[in-house]
Amino acid sequence: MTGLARRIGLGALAIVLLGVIWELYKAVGPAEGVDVAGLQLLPRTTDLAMPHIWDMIARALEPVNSSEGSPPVWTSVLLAGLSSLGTASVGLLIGSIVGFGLALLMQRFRVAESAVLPWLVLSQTVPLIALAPLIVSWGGRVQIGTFEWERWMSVAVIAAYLAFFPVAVGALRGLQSPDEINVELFHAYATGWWATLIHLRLPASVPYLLPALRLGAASAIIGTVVAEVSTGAKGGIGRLIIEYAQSGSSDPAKAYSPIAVAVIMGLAAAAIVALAGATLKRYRRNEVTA
Amino acid sequence: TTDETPEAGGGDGGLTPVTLQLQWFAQAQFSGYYAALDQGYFEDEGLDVEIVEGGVDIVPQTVLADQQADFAIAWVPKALASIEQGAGITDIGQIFQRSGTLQVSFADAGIDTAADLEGKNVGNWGFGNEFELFAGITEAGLDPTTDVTLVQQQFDMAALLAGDIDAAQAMTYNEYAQVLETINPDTGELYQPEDFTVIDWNDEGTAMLQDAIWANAERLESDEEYQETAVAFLKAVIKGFVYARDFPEETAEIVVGAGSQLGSSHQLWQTNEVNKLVWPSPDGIGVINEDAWEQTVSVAKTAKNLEGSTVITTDPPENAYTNEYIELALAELTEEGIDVTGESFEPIEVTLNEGGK
Amino acid sequence: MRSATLRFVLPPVALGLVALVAWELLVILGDIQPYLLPAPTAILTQLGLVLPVLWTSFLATGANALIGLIAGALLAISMALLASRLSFIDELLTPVVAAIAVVPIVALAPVLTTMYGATSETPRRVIVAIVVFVPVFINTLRGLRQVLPVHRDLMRAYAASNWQISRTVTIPGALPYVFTGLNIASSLAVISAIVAEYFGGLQNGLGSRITSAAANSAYPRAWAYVFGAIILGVVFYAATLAIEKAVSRRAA
Amino acid sequence: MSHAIAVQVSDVTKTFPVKKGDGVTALDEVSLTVKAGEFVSLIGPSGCGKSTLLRLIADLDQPTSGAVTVFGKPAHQARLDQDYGIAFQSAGLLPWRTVEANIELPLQLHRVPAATRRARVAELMALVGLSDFAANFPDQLSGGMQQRVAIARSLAESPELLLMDEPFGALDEMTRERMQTELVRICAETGAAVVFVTHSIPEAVFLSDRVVVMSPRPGRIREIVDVALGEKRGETLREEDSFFEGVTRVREALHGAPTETRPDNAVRGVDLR
Amino acid sequence: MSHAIAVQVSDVTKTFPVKKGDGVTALDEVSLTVKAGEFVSLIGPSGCGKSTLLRLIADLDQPTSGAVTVFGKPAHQARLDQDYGIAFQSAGLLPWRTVEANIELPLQLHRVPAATRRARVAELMALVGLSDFAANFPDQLSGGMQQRVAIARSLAESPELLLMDEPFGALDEMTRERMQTELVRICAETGAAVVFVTHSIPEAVFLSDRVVVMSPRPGRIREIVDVALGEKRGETLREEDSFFEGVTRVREALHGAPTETRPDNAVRGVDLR
Ligand SMILES: Nc1ncnc2c1ncn2[C@@H]1O[C@H](COP(=O)(O)OP(=O)(O)OP(=O)(O)O)[C@@H](O)[C@H]1O
Ligand SMILES: Nc1ncnc2c1ncn2[C@@H]1O[C@H](COP(=O)(O)OP(=O)(O)OP(=O)(O)O)[C@@H](O)[C@H]1O
Ligand SMILES: Cc1ncc(C[n+]2csc(CCO)c2C)c(N)n1
Ligand SMILES: [Mg+2]
Ligand SMILES: [Mg+2]
Repeated sequence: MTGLARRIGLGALAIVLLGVIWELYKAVGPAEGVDVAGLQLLPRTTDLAMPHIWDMIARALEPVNSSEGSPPVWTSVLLAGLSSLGTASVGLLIGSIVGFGLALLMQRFRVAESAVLPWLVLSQTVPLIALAPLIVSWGGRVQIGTFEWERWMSVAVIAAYLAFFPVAVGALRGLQSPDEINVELFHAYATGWWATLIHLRLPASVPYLLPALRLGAASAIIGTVVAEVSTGAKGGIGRLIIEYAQSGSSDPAKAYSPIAVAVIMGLAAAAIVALAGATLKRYRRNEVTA
Repeated sequence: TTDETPEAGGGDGGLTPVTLQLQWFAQAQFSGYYAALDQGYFEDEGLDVEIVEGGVDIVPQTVLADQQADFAIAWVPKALASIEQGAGITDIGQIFQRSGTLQVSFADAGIDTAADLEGKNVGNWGFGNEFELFAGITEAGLDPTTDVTLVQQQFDMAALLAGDIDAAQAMTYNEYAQVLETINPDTGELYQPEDFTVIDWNDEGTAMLQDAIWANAERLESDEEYQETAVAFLKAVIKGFVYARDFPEETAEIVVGAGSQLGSSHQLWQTNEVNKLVWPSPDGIGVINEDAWEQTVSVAKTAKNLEGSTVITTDPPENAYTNEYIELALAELTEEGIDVTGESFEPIEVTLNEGGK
Repeated sequence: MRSATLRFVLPPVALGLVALVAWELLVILGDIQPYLLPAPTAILTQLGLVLPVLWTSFLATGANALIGLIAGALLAISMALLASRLSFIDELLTPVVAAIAVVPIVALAPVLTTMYGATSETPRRVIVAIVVFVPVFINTLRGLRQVLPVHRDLMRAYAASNWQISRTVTIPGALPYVFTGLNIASSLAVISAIVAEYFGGLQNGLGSRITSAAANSAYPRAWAYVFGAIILGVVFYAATLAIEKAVSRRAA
Repeated sequence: MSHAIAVQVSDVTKTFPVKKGDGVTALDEVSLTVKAGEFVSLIGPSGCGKSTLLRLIADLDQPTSGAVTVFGKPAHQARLDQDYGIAFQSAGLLPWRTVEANIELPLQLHRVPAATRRARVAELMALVGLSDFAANFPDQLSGGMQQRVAIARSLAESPELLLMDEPFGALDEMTRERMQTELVRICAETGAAVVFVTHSIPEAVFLSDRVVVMSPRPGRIREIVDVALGEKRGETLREEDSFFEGVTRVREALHGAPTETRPDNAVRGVDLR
Repeated sequence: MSHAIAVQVSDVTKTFPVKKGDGVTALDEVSLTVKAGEFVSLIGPSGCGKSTLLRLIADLDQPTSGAVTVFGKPAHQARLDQDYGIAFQSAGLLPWRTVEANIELPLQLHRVPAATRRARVAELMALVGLSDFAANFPDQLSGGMQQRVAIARSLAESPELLLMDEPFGALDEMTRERMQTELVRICAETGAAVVFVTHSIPEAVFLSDRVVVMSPRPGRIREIVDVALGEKRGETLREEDSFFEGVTRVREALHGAPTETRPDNAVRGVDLR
C-alpha cells in the first residue's frame, strides 16, 4: 500500500516537474524557438505556441462557449472521455478475440504462423485513412433484424484493428511459452490439443497476455481517438480534439484538455488491466516484481 | 439507412425517414438544414430527417452512392471526382451560388492577387479543397508545383498568425472568422479586417461551386417515391435557408444547440457569411447556373495539383446535375408566397468575441 | 540455407498472392466500384503513373521516420541507461512513459505544429521520436536489468569500475532487448510519420498524398501510395533486422 | 495387466536428421528387455542416447528402425492406454497448480471421478511425505520436494511401468540419497518396473537390479551389469563392500577398458551381451 | 606474496535480514584457517552457508560480526588487490565474448598490456585444453568446456588463492571426474590454495587436503575431516580403499551420528575442532 502511495506521489511529482520545465523554458526560451544548424530543435515560446499551464487549467474550468448552459470544458471532455473509453472497450474486446483467435491458429499450425505473422506486422503499416471509409461503408451494410450499424461501431472496429496486433503477438508467444518438458508431459498423458490448451497453454500464457492486453488497451484508445477524428463519430474525445483544434489560434489553451483526458483514459485502461492481472496472480507466480 | 419501406409520405403521421449526410460537424455552414429540422419544415413535408455529421475521412457523396444516406451535401468538384470513380449521384440543388474560399494574408505582406503568391509559403488543406487555389495560381501564370511552397494547413489559423505561411486558405464563414476572433498582440484587441488582404476566387475567375444537395442517381431514375421525397426535401431545406436569412440570430442559436463546440458569435458570423453565399439567388435558391457549372467542370478538368493530376479527366455524365426537382420545389414554394430569390437580402453586422465564444 | 529462406519467404508470399487474387475477384465479381475499393490491378496501374511522385514522397516521409527513429531511440536508450543506474529517475520516468504510451498522435500533432511552426519538419520528427521512445525505452530498461547475478558478482570480484561494468556486461547483455524494441519501433516510426502529416507541415510526404487522393475519391491512387507506405514499413523493419544481425555477433 | 515383460526394445536404431550430412545416430541397433517389476538403470556419458531410448519407450519419439513394445503392445498404444508413468530430470510441475493439483493432473486429464481423485492424491502425498504441503505452490517448495511431487504425479495412475530421466539430477547429495531410499521403498510397495536414467554410478548401483552401461556415437549398449544387491536396500548398504564393488564394476564398464591397478576386473566386469 | 596463511576466518557470523522476524543466521561463529597451497572443501546440506562463507572470503558480502583476512589483509583489500581468482557454480561466461576474450576479461579490466595478455591467454587455453576453441562462443561449447573456460579465467592472474563454488555441479559424472583430475594437476602446477564448495562427497574426498563438513540452521562447522590422500592423485585413486574410507568418514560426519552398522566410526571420524 505504501508502495502504491509512493508511486502516486512520484507520478504527481513527475507531472509537476514537467510543468516546471514547460514554464521554465517558456520563461527563458526565445520566442522564435531554438535553431541549431538550420534545424529547429526547441519550440517557440509565444502564448500561442506554449500557453501557460495555469491558462490551460483556467480554460478547462471555463464553459466551452458563450451560449447559455454551456458546460465547463472539463466536464465536456471528461464525458467525451468516458464515451470513448466505452467504444475503446468494445474495440479491445473484439481485438482481443480476433488476436487470440489468430494466435491459436498460428500456434496450432506452423504454416499459418510463418504465412500470417509477417502480414500482421505489415497490416499495422496501412494508414487508417485508407481503411476508415471501407469500414464505415461495409459496416453500414450490416443490418440484421432490428440491429442497425452505428458510426461508433465502425470506430470500435478500427480500434480493434489496432488492438488485435499486440494481443495476437503476445498471445502467440504465451501459447508457445510452456516448457518442452510440460508439453511432452501432456503428450505422454495422451492429451488432445484442446485439453492441452485448457490445462497447459492457456494458463501458461497469462504472464504474456497481460502486458499484451495493456498494449492492446493503449492501442485501442489511440485507435478510437483516431477513428473518431476520421469518421467524425459524435460524443467522443477524438471529435472534441478536432473541434477544439479549430479554435487553436484564437483559444490555444483549450486544446490541452482533451489531450490530458486521452492520457487519463490510457492510464485508466492500464489500471483496469493491472487489476485484472491481480486476480490472476496464481498464473504469474514466476514473475519477479521489478 | 436507406428508405426501403414503401411508405406514403404525410398522412396519418407516417413520416418518410430520410438520412442526410453532411460533410463536416454541425456548424452554421449547414444552417438551413438545422433550421428546417428545428422549425419542423421537414415534418411539414412528411419527412423524418436524420442529419448525420461528417468527419475528416467521411466522403458524403460516396456514402450516398453506397445507399447509406438518402441525400448528401458535397462540394461539386469533389463530387465530380467521385462520379468519375463510379459513384452514381446527381446534383439536385445548388444551395451555395458562390464559392466561400479565400486566400488570406497579412495586409503588409503585399499579396493582393494570385500572381503575388510567387515564391511564398501558401497554406492549403488538401482534402480535395485545393483546386481553386491551384487553378488561380495557374491562371496567374505560375506553376503550383515549383513557384510556390505548399504547406498543409491545420484546422486552425495558427500558421498564418505565426508567420509560417504567407497566405492561408480560409472559408469566409469559418477560418476567416477565426483570425478575427484572435487578439492582436500589437494592439491587445482582436484583429480587424483591415489587418488582412484577401484573394477571393470568385473575383479571380477560378471559383468552383461548393455546397450542393446530391441525390442517388439510380434511385432518382427508377424510384418515383424517391423523386417525390427529393422535392419535399428540397422544399423544406429552402424554407430552412429562408429562415436563416430572415432570422440569423435564432439560426445561430439553433446550430449551437445542435452541439457545435464553437460559440454563438462564431456561429452567427458563419450564418451571416453563408447567407451571403446563398442570397441573393436571382434564379431562385438551389438552381444550378449553367455558366458556373461549366466553369467548375472546366477548372476541374484543367487545374493540376502538385502531383500533376486533375480533379477529373473527362466531362461528367448528363445526369451529374438536374434542375428538374429544384424547379418543382421552387414552383410550389413560390405558390405558398415564399421569397426564394432574396433580392432584397441585406447581411447583418456581426461582432466576433475572442475565441468565438 | 536456401531451403530455410524458402520456408520463411514462401508461405507469406503465397498467402499474399492468394489474398491479392481474392481481392481482385471480389472487386470484379462483386461489381465493387473503385470509390469503395479499387482492384489490385487498378492500383498497379496507378502505381506506374505516380511512381516519380511516390518516390519523392517516399523519401520525404522516410527521412522524417528515420530521423525521428534515431532521435527517439537514442533518447530512449540513454534515458534507460540513466534509469537503470538511478532508481529515482526510473521511478520518476515510469509514470511519464506510461502516459506517453497513450498520447494519441492526432491530439499531439496540431499542438506540436503550432509549437514548432507549420513549415518545419521538426514536429513530425518529434512525434515519431515520441512514439518510438516508448517501446525502445521499456525494452532497453528490461534488458539492462537482466544482468545475471553471477556476472554482477564476477565484476565485483574483479573490482571493476561502474563504467567497466556497463561496457563489458550491462550494455552487451541488453543489446538483444534493445533490438526487440527497435523492431517494434521501426514500423511504428513509419506509420506515425505518415499520420503526423495529416495535420500540418509541408505537403511533401506519403501521408499528404494519401489524404489528398482519398479526398478526391481517387482510391486507386490513394492505395498506390498506401502500397508505398507498406514498402517503407518493410524497409524499416528489414533494416533493423539486418542491423541486429550485423551487430549481434553470429548469423544464427 | 500381468505380462511378464514390461519393455521389449528390439534392434532399435534412431537417427536424427541434421542440416548437413547424414544425421546423428543416437541409437544403433539397441535391444533391451525389462521384466515386469524389474529396476533397470541406463548410464553412460552425455549424449550416448539414454534420454532418446527412454523417449522411444514413452512414444515421445519414434525409432528410425526396430520396434518397441510395452507390455506386449506397440509403444504408441501403450501411451494411449496410459500404461506408464513418467518423470523427467526437472520436475516439470505446473507453477500455477498447487502440489495437490499437480499430482491430480493426470487423473483429471483422464477423467477420473473427483472423489476417487481426492482419495488417490491424499494417498500419494502421504507416500512422498508432502501431506502438509498440499496447498503449496511449486515455487514454495525446495528442489527435492518438487521432485517428490513429480514422482508422486508419475505414480498417480499406479502404472506398472515407471520411466524416469535423471529425476534426482538437480538434488544435493543428501536429499538425493534420501530420495533414492524412498524410491526403492515405493517400488517395492507398488511392484512397478522402472527404467531409470542417471549419471551417477552409486545411484545406479544402489537402485538397480541391472545397470545398462551405454557408449556414445553411435549409442550402443556396452555392457549390462547385474547388481542385484538384494531385496533390503537400506541406508547402510552404501557403506557395504558389495556396494563399493558394484560401483567399481560399473565404473570399469563405463571407462571401457580395465584400469591398470585392478587386474581382477576381468572377473568382476560381467558382460551380459 | 609468501604469507603462510591464505585465509583466516575468525568468529564470523552472518545474518541476513528478513522481512519479518530476526533474520536468517546463515553462519554462526565460524572460524577456519586455510594455509597457503592447501586444498579445503566445504560440504554440507543445502542452505548450510557454504556459498555464504565463500562470498565473505571473496568480499562479495560482509560478515555481520567477526573478521575475514586473506593473506593477512582485510578481505576488502584483498579483493581490490585481486589476490584471488573465483569460479562460480554456473560458468558465468559472457555469451558475447569468445573463449579467448572471456579468459582475457580480468586481464583486460586490470589493464594488463595487450601483448602480455595474449601470451597469458594462450598459456591458459593450453592448460585447460581449449586452444582449438579460442574463437568459439560459449554457446558453442559443452557444459564441461564452459567450466574449463571459467576455471582458466579464474586462474588468469595466477592467484595464490582460488575460490570455487560448486564449479562442477552441472557436469555429468564422467566429465566431472576428468575435470577433478585436471584441477588437481593445475593446483599442483600453480601451488595455489583452494577453497572449494561441493555437494559431492567423493569429489570432496578426491580433491581435498581437508574437508570442512557444515551443518545448517544456523550454519556451523560440524567437523573437519583430514583426508590427505597424498600428493599423487590419479584416476586409480577412486578405486582404492583409502578413498572409500575417506568417503565413508565424510558421509558419517555429514549424517551427524555414527551409523549403527559401523561401530568403528568413532575412530575414523576425526573431529578437529
Ligand atoms: N532432437 C534432436 N535432434 C538432433 N539430434 C538429437 C536430438 N535429440 C538428441 N540428439 C542427439 O542424439 C544423441 C543422444 O542424445 P540423448 O539426449 O539421448 O543423450 P543422453 O544420453 O540423454 O545425454 P545426457 O546425459 O546429456 O542427457 C546426442 O548426440 C544428441 O546430440
Ligand atoms: N541474500 C540472502 N538473503 C536472505 N537469506 C539468504 C541470502 N543468501 C543466503 N541466504 C540464506 O542463508 C542460508 C545459507 O545460504 P547459502 O547460499 O550460503 O547456502 P549453501 O550452503 O550455499 O546452499 P546450497 O548448497 O543450496 O548452495 C540459507 O538459509 C539461505 O536461505
Ligand atoms: C477534411 C477537412 N479538411 C479541411 C477542412 C477545413 N475546413 C473547415 S470548414 C471547411 C468547409 C467545408 O466544410 C473546410 C474545408 C475541414 N473542415 N475538413
Ligand atoms: Mg538425457
Ligand atoms: Mg551455494
